[in-house]
Amino acid sequence: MTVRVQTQDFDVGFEISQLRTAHKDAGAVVSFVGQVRDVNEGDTVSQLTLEHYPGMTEKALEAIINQAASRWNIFDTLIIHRVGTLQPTDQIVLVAVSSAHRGDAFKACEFIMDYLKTEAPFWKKEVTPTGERWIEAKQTDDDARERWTK
Amino acid sequence: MTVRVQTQDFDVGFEISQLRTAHKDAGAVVSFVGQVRDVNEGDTVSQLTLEHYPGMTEKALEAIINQAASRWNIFDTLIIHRVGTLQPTDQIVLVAVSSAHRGDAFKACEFIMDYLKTEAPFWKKEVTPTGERWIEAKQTDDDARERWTK
Amino acid sequence: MKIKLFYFARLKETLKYSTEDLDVPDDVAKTLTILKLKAFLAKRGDVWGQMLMGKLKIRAAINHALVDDNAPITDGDEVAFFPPVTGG
Amino acid sequence: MKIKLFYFARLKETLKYSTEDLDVPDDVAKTLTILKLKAFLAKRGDVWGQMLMGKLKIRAAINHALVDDNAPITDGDEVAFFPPVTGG
Repeated sequence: MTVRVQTQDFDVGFEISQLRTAHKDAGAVVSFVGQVRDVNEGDTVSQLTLEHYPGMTEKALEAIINQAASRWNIFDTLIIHRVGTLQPTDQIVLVAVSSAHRGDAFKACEFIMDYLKTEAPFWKKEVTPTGERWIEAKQTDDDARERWTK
Repeated sequence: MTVRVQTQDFDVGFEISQLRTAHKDAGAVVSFVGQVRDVNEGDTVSQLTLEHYPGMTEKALEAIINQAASRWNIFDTLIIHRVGTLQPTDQIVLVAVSSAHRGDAFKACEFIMDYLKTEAPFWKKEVTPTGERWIEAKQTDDDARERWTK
Repeated sequence: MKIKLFYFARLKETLKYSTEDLDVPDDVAKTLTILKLKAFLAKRGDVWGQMLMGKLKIRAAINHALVDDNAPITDGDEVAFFPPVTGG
Repeated sequence: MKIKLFYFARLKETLKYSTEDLDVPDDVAKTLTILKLKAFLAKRGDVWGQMLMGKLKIRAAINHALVDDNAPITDGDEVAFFPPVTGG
């Protein structure tokens, strides 16, 4: 398990390759890459700033990975999440999961994203033509997480 | 939509980056990378050969992508599938899907893999210590596809 | 009726054919289906019967589209027989 | 009772505090919970009341773990208040 919270960008190809070849009996790596969208709720976005809670963030992400690992048969998981000021099309987050068979990696990766979105202490503020604004949490993200508790 | 069937390897980082930045309003890219496992059904695997049906393969993959695109709100999809002789930890397949929000990309990517596994004309033959053998289709793959018809 | 046949994977290896052009006799060509074609080819001998009408699960395609046993075959079609697919 | 407080995002901006060391009075410290602490801090004035006891949804963590309003706070705890998270 690897969790990194950092300001610098990351190399998706390198990270997926490392995760993949670390287990020669892994048949599948499923990954999610999030990028800064140039639009949100109909407004042009020119910049995004990510704040987080140092100390808690890593623990929260590790707890989410541990939950996923207890539910599915997965080999390894990587989460990289950026903080600081980003521009549209910048990468925000990478979640990658390796497993013997694809079903486990798909479920674990989506589970981790759904919990990351609702439990990991990150906050986004965006710049639009009318000024800065904090992004509001979405009910659809809570709903996405709740699916896993049924 | 891009479908490539090729003997040569591919650069996952480059491909995901292309797909991601092609849509500045895409928030998510979900991808699947399959690799040659060094073990199958308890036996060591030293080599894997992939045969396919030229002409039909591309059409089958495009039809699968079209089905996914009609069910979910996705921006773009890439499938690269290798054929020929491969070694353990070689990459076999990349499926990557971009979308505005992650749920669509997760579902579309898994749907495409489940259909690729059961409808795209590829066949695997592996070399184990006891000789060559064709890999048998798995009931679990049929079951995985059937989930989407409910 | 002339059709083009393709065989893949285990079928190709066992039948020792990857492709052939087949001139279907008139009595067989009438209302030809995948199942009827398999039965016709199976008459070629042991290994053909075993492969096409035996215990092995066989899938078929007409003009690059997966079809079932009842699918009709018409003149000029490209027909392929192969085991269940195992890519990905 | 001494605790360490952290505020994040909109709360930090509005309250103009990112962290503070708080010496909790004995009468408040007894059976202190997240809700009780919020009510205590809300008494500091308008913006504190609006932020902590108003319409805004506020989440809390004790020692880096998400907790609900009834969670007990003990001496030396690190307590954080913040809006619902929006990462990923």
